[in-house]
Amino acid sequence: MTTVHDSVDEAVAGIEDGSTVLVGGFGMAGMPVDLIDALIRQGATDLTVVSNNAGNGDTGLAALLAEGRVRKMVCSFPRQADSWVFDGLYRAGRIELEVVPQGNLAERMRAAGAGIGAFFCPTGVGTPLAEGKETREIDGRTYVLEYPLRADVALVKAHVADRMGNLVYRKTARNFGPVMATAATTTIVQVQQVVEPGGLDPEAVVTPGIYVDRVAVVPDRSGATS
Amino acid sequence: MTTVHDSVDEAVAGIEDGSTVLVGGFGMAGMPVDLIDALIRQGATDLTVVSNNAGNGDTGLAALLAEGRVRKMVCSFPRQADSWVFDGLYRAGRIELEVVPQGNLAERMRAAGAGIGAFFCPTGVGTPLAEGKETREIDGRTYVLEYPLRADVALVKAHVADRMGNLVYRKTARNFGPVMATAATTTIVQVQQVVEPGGLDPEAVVTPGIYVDRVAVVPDRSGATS
Amino acid sequence: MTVTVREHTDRGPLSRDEIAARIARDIPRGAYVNLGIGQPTLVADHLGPDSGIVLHTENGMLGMGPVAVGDQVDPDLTNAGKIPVVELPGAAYFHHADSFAMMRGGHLDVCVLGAFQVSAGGDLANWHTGAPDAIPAVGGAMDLAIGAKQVVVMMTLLAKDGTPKLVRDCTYPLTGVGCVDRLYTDLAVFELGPGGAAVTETFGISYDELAARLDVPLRPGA
Amino acid sequence: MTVTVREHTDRGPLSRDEIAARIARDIPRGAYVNLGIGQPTLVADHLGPDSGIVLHTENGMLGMGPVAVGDQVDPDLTNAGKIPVVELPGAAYFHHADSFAMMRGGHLDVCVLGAFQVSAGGDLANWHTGAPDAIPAVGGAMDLAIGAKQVVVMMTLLAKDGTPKLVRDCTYPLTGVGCVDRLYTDLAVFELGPGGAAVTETFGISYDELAARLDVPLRPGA
Repeated sequence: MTTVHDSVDEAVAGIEDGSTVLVGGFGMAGMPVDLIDALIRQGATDLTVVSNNAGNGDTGLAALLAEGRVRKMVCSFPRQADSWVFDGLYRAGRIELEVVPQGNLAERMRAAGAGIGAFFCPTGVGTPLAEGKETREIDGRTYVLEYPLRADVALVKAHVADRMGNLVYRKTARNFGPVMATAATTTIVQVQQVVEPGGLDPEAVVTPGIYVDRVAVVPDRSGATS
Repeated sequence: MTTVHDSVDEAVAGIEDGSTVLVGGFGMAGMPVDLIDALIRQGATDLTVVSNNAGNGDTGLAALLAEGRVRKMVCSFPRQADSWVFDGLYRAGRIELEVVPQGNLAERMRAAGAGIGAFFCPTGVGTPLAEGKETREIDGRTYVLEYPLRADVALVKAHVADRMGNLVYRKTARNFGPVMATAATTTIVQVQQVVEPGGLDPEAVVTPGIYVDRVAVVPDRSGATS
Repeated sequence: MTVTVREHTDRGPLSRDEIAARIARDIPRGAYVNLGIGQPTLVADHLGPDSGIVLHTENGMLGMGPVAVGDQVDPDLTNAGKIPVVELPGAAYFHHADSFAMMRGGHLDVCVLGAFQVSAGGDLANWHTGAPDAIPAVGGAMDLAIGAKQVVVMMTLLAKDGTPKLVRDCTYPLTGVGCVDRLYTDLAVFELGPGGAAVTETFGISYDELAARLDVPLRPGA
Repeated sequence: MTVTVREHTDRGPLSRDEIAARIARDIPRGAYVNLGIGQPTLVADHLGPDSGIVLHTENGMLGMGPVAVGDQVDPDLTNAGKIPVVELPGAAYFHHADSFAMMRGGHLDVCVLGAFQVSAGGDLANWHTGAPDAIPAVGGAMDLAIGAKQVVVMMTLLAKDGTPKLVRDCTYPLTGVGCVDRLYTDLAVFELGPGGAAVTETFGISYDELAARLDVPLRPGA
């Protein structure tokens, strides 16, 4: 059952040290910055964070990294023009890194959510990222065996939720949110607005409420300051 | 590139004898009856048909079966109150049947569309439908290895298409359409209406046009007769 | 700790509708529930509108409402038994691969299924009688059996010929192995698992009478 | 059959923009195309609006338009390089698992990628220089490399130090094995495959001069 919370702090309560946390977003688009800020205040540490990138600039995920709260990053593309926080930690040997091809990252979380035990995948065959992994030829093509990527918590930014937890997103900010919501024990979502059941078109719901545990409303920042 | 056709007959042109054909629908909801009628006129035979059910009443898929054009049915639930056409053929030994758990049917087509070589699946372990299949224990749970289900042609019923082939569906008539569209070499869709690009909400598109080869407009029958 | 069976010997066995009500009572508020085709659909009649329980149908919907009547009937909106239903506020539609990912991924809290046979260890047989002339049809039964967090079976305890349908080992082809958590019947409620069958409640029969009727390892339940 | 290389020795090598234009010319009408980050994005400038070509971006969109300017900038709408773009009529959004299913399932007609090295057999190295202090980052490169129906690489033929980037065997870590179909460079266009590299066109250099510069099995292309 989805609960709607008055604050992001209430929404992130109870995240434990050592948790694996999925963090939505592709760069800053879809990054749940307010939930991450709340997680920084909440205090959980020794985290494994799964996210496409390893933080941009000094806010959001980068701020969590700067606080020294992340033991390991699992991501597809850590190195970016503005990933200086991660770069510094990595070069100082203060953070572990597992690089995963972006499609495997998405598909492994999808498998976790869908009950798939493992899958033979065409990506990365013959490359260093498949080294040591089981391979198999099927119908003349070689595949690598990949395993589900499950997590304790997912932090997701969506656009609008209804009180039942159904979600819609905005444009390419949708990215990893829907698949992360399926792969975590507890999915926590920030949205700009919560509407009553019936306020979203059932044909256009992207994440059904069954995948959503907690919702917190965060009004649009640009709106709040203008 | 998606082409829009004036008639269902034009849309099904070229389907070859011996093809594997995915047919959408769950019972009659989402069944592409007009495309099937066109396929009956078109003449392709010796078909393998993949569909959740094995025909209802005397129209749609049941009519194709009655014409003796289907060599084999792959489905999850052939036996229904109104599946007399299939039942008769099956009991007379005139049609092959492969029964597949419904979730495997969907996931195997999804795998075909997603480039997955095979997947370890929790459904059917220890049952007759997994007999002879490879199994593996992963993290303490037993899984069966299942393979993709690819096809030459998919016949799908959607609600509205735009000229680029983007599709939206109606309610539970969505069912197998979106996943079948990804698993076939040629996807042929009947819709009630075709709109210009921009006429569908990009956030609400269910099947992107990349999966759609041919679209034919079939006005709603109830509308046509009232 | 004293383990006691709630024995209701002051009444007869439960009717089908009473079994459904009994199941409904145990489903937690706000649960996501799938009701299999046939008898289990009766459970819906006993879920209060304020229970917050959300019904899933395998053909791609959460927030399924009751059977459609009159003008509500829409051929594009049916339940898993192909019967027209209505949509509740807060519903969501999704395609079949997403629907079964939801089922197989363990996201449904409860599913209620009918059965031909159930074993004391929780094996389920509900898709095929094994009769040589029967046309096999499995639908989503195997996916539901292994997918929901709690798998509940609703059936009469005895077949028409009086033989128990709760057995040591299923003789009908299996739907799933060790998957049934709870069994609700007209005569008793059982918790099933690797340790065998535990009886939590009886109706119109005492625990001892029940034990005498069944050929399975039985114990009083919590 | 006479095989001839179209040698354009009356001009200099292609500029980056001319390579992009040359690639654009070969993309069929109505194709679904992914342009990798960096140089390949230049190809978009040469796709006519009436080409019917639809651009895919890995972060969940078909129907991507040009880079956004002024009021068009929307932080929720970016390309794979995180640069704000606009949406064209007929666009569609989808999540990351669906986006990569599309890529890996072989539905894109063409993808255009940059490269550090390409082998004559079509191996691709474009994600990692292998330098010990480099932070590895692969993004969607490995998925694109094995997924699109036709994988095209755009690069200069020679590195800054003059060494060829078309090689017998890649020395940099691989992105994909035998995956590149065509290689467009400033000096020549190649078809790659198990049979080695075939030269179809040269710019500012003759076939023989080109062959002398490269240490790979080469043949004139069709």
